Amino acid sequence: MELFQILDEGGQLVGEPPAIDDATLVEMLRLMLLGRRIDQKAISLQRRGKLGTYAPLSGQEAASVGSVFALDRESDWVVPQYREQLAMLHHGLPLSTYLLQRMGHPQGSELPKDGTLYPQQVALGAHLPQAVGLAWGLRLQGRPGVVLAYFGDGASSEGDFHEACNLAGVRKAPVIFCCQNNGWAISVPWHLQSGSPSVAARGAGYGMPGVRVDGNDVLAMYASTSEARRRGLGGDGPTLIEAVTTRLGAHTTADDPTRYVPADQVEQEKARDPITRFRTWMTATGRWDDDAHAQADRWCDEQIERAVAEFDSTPRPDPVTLFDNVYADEPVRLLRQRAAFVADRESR
Amino acid sequence: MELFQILDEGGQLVGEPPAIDDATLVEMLRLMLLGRRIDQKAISLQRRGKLGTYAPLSGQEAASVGSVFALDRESDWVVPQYREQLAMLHHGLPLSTYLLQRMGHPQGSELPKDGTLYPQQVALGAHLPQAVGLAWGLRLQGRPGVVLAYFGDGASSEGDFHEACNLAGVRKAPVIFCCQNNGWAISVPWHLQSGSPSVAARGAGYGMPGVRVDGNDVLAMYASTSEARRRGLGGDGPTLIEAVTTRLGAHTTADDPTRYVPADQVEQEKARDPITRFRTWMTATGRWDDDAHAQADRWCDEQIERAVAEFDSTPRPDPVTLFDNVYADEPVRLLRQRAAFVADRESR
Amino acid sequence: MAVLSMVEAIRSTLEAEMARDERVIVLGEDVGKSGGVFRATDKLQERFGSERVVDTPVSEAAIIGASIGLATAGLVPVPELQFLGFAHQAWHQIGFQLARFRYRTNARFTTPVTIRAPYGGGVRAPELHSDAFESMLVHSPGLKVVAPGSAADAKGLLATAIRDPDPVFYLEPLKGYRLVRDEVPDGEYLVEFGKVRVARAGDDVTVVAWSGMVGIAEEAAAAAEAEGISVEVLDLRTLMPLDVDGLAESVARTGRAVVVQEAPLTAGFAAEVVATIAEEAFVHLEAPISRVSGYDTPIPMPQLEDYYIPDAHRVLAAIRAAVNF
Amino acid sequence: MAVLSMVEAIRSTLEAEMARDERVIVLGEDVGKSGGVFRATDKLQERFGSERVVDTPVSEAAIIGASIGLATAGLVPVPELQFLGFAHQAWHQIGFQLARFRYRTNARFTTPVTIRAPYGGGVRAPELHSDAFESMLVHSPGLKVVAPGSAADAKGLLATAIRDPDPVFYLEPLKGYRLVRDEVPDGEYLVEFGKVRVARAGDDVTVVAWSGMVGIAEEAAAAAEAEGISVEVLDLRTLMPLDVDGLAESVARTGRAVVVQEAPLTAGFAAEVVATIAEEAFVHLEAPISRVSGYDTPIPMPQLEDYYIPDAHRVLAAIRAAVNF
Ligand SMILES: Cc1ncc(C[n+]2csc(CCOP(=O)(O)OP(=O)(O)O)c2C)c(N)n1
Ligand SMILES: Cc1ncc(C[n+]2csc(CCOP(=O)(O)OP(=O)(O)O)c2C)c(N)n1
Ligand SMILES: [Mg+2]
Ligand SMILES: [Mg+2]
Repeated sequence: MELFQILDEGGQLVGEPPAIDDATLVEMLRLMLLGRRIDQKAISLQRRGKLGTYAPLSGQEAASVGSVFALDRESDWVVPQYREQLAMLHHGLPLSTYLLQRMGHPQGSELPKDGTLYPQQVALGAHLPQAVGLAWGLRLQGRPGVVLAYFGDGASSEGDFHEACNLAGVRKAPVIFCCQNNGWAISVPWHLQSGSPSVAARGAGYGMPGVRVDGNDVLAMYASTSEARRRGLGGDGPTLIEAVTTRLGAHTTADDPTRYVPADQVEQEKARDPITRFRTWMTATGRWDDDAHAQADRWCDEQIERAVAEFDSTPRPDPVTLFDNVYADEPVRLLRQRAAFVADRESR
Repeated sequence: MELFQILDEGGQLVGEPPAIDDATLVEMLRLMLLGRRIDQKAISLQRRGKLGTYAPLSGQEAASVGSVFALDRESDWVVPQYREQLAMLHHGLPLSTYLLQRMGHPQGSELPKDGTLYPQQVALGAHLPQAVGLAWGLRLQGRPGVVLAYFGDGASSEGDFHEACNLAGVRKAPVIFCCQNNGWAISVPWHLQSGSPSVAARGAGYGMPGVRVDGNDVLAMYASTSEARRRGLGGDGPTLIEAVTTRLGAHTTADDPTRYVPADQVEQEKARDPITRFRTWMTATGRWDDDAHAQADRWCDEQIERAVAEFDSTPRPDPVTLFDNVYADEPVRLLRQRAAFVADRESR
Repeated sequence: MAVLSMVEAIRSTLEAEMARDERVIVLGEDVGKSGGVFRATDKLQERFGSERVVDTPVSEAAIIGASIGLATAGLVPVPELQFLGFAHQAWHQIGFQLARFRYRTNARFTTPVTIRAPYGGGVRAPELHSDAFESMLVHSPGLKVVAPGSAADAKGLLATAIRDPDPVFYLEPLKGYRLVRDEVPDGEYLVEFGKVRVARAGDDVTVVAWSGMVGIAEEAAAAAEAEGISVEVLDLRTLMPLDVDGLAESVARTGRAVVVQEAPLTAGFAAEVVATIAEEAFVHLEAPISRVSGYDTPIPMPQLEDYYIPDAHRVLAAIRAAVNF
Repeated sequence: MAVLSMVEAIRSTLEAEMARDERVIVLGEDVGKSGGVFRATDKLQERFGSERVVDTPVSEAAIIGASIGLATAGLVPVPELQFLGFAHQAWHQIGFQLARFRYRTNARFTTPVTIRAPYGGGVRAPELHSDAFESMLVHSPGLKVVAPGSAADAKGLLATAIRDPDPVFYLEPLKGYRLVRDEVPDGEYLVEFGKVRVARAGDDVTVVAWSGMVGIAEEAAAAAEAEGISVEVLDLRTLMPLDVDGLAESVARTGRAVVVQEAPLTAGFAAEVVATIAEEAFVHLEAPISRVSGYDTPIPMPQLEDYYIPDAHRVLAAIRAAVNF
């Protein structure tokens, strides 16, 4: 399948850029830069024992930012897997909450109240049928909005992926399946995950368009997501977008990619850096310069400092809260367990 | 997708017939006729309370017979769902065993010893990953053989279908996925099962050929299965065959299709009768005549009479056998349960 | 009051709940046009249309997963699984997704989904159609598990389930669909979760049962009565929440308990009932608590299933053993 | 004898079994090139090649389903599920397919598949990586369930599992992978299924544990000793087959029992252990059998997991309560 590109590796236009105003383009680049910075910070926090396992996003900034910016945050929903820091932030999640989540603090599970954001999903692909139900439910109620569901190439081998795509197709649910194909399921390269060269090729089997997009081209991601959104809103149902992207770092901080990633591939992928490409074009078209970059750097500093400060000052959770939120209407036995728990803690 | 046909509805050749010797062609038509007769007999046994729920095969004779005849019974395997009476018989299952299965007799679970036949599968699609493992295992051991796995359009919506196809594609397992698309999952028509017009369209997403075949054309089924088999044996991996066929009767004897099948559809489907079509061609080409037909009728009578006699004379199962075959190496607790069971029965 | 079969009580309750609350939608395999393979959703699509009574593809995981999504969109889904045996295909969506959605989101989302599924043997169904297993459902924090043993409870518990903010797994005894018939209150009728029903009062021994086993327990109790043994039959009604106090109170009085389940013995829900009684009523126990249960095998082929499913004879033997201990 | 960690005992046993029997193959997510996320399959692909140590797509149902097929083709598959929490995705293939293949085919096929999966908390892993649940595995007729608590047993039970004709679910305590270290016999070493290990002998109370909880039980027992209470710690080793006699014999002697599990309380496997003891040793019981368990919630976020998982303090309290009853 053809790869849809607007900006090529060198930052040259090879297609029609989508209509995005300059301020928004700047915001997009800033968010991409923030992503890279969050990775650095989180990895260093993890090394100092302040965060649990962290999944870096570096290399996938364009795929996330280009797609999520095509949404209307009021009415469109984001249903992430676990590497969608940027889409989640853009959709209202405070960075400090994200960090708390990664440190294993229950407060990290907070979601924006009345927001249009789903929780992180650990089980690969399990959120996809949920995204379909959500989109279908919006449609049933005549509410506007589409659902943008992210998942990886790895998740595309799960049965849930198939059942979700198929149900979406038959119910014409306004959902956008955005597969972040970074070529790896932890240590397993795509060619050991599937006999198909492309995830997008699966669209046809569900009666939906499947498009293969350069995921490191933020403009192509924006354009194809916008198009998918139009289809969804117009009642034409789901779209499958395969964002062909790169995982520049490890799978997570618990992973050692030198065990399995060929050294030359690392070099090749660096050349596809989505930030460099976008910045080159932004600079060449007069939308960005060293000043803007310095300003963006300061903005990133602020975001991160503020988030880390909040994170640092969040008290450890009260142990008894482990009983919270399991049921809306708590069974007697659980209430008693809670009481016994309190008594046990006090007995120490 | 195009529909592959060799014999059209009127029994006229529209493609190159596969090389099958005359005796075999006669055998194929006889088996198809037997299928129709088995349905009649089984439905009448069911009505008289002698069988449990029965799933008639009428309308799908060509899809089963055409495909299974393309196999080598010594080395190739059949992995059925639950409507593959004919493929199972051809692959060595005695008809009486089949009937015992349908009456709920444990002896109905016997399979030909050292045969190449899998058990019936009740859970839709659950056998497909198993078929892949089997095919992959043959290949790993350098054993010849392909695996022909049958399933319905309904089963094609299960996650197992997807995981199986994908794994087969990547491991290049010599498996033939034969989807009997009769257009119904019980009462749910294909257009409510999927947004895709075709199951075969899914092949591409797994890196395997997907072919849409007229499932009521026994020659087309034979030819496409043979081709898939050649690919499998040649190391080229799996093939997805969609046999577009018809369910002429009810889903099972527990079902009332008049609640949901449009009356005109019943008429249309009768016109696609796979037996009529094949017989017309066989007669026109001098391979069949009234004599042959009468002979075949007698052969069917014999088969059915013998099977029903064996079935009738099979004693009811010994209750204690319910403990058999669960473990090769039976846990103590189960042995004690068996003893308690015997004591309980004796106490009555 | 009208005498209804269980399946009719379920059907009419679904209809009433859909009429009451337009957010309620029904989805599943064959629930629409054909009205369900047991007619539990008969005529609902005619009345409420094919957008509220939806025939789905054969995709159990997607049926439950989509129900979660529908719930977060503000609807109240009542998915049907055609048989409990096919809940396994959706198990990840049930045990770790639906049950935990509220927990995972710090209560940003609740998912008021009621999954309905028939289960249990006795109707000569093919393999995987008759298996009884409840313990894995109960062992899923966040989920409630309901298993009515009478038509009246089928109504009252289903209405409560649909209105409950938490996800509920609602088990229907396949054999009881038409066989169990009793007086069902007219109009609005809700049965509170977590309270046993005393199906029969008695003093000598407590027999605990639920769903399809309640009738068997009652039959055994009647036979015991004839031998001068007074049996209390408790219908658990809801397995989660479990009426710990109701169990303890009865056994404290009788001093003896027999727990009946259709599932295989080992690690079945009866083990939990025994463990709970053993913890809560230890000082009152005058005999070992015993289990009458399916065996540690799959439910066998139809011709043998009557030998597998606990019957009154086995329950009576356990009652006698408890009393004569 | 060498002192090995549990994960090294597992790794070296896999290697030895693969060397012994060329039908043995390993498959799963990341088991090959990277050697498994916990290195339990480290260097196996280097030694045995990528056809016998296979990196699969992320498809748990297909991993187990294909293992059934591979077994029927004559191989001896040892699939790995990366975490037990993802066994749910394969549950239909485990509980109703693998476990029942022999039964379904009247023993035409046996499926000697050993599924390995790490489980349990204590390592600050993300959601769904730490859940402990055993009861649904045990409640699957046809399956055996093994849960070693020591490195020596990890070896002996894994070798037995791989050679067992029946399918086995082999549970590995995530926290114990590196923490549990003990003397492991060299060379061929098999541990019979269905026999408890007396991890510590004692007279006053029996504490029953398995997998990651054995160490906790031993810790509590040592503390109890200091208070003059003599505790017997039984390591169940295999949950199915369950050593009914081993349990009964110990409790008949001590008269008291505490069962420790990491899983949520209700309908966990501890309930089965309690029910079994209550049935088999009733006349010997001098105190209620108690359970020390996780709570009826999911295992919480990492920062709270230490409060959830039973610790020696809670087990000791239960021991005291049993003795002082
Ligand atoms: C159902 C399930 N199976 C296995 C895992 C373990 N696991 C975590 S990440 C991962 C690989 C995911 O790859 P991909 O979907 O491509 O996402 P990426 O990490 O590349 O973003 C695996 C196998 C899981 N989280 N969920
Ligand atoms: C996993 C699973 N879900 C549901 C069922 C119940 N069921 C039995 S047959 C059937 C429809 C099957 O349709 P299809 O696969 O097209 O096969 P056909 O009956 O048309 O031959 C359903 C839903 C089942 N047997 N297995
Ligand atoms: Mg990936
Ligand atoms: Mg069909």
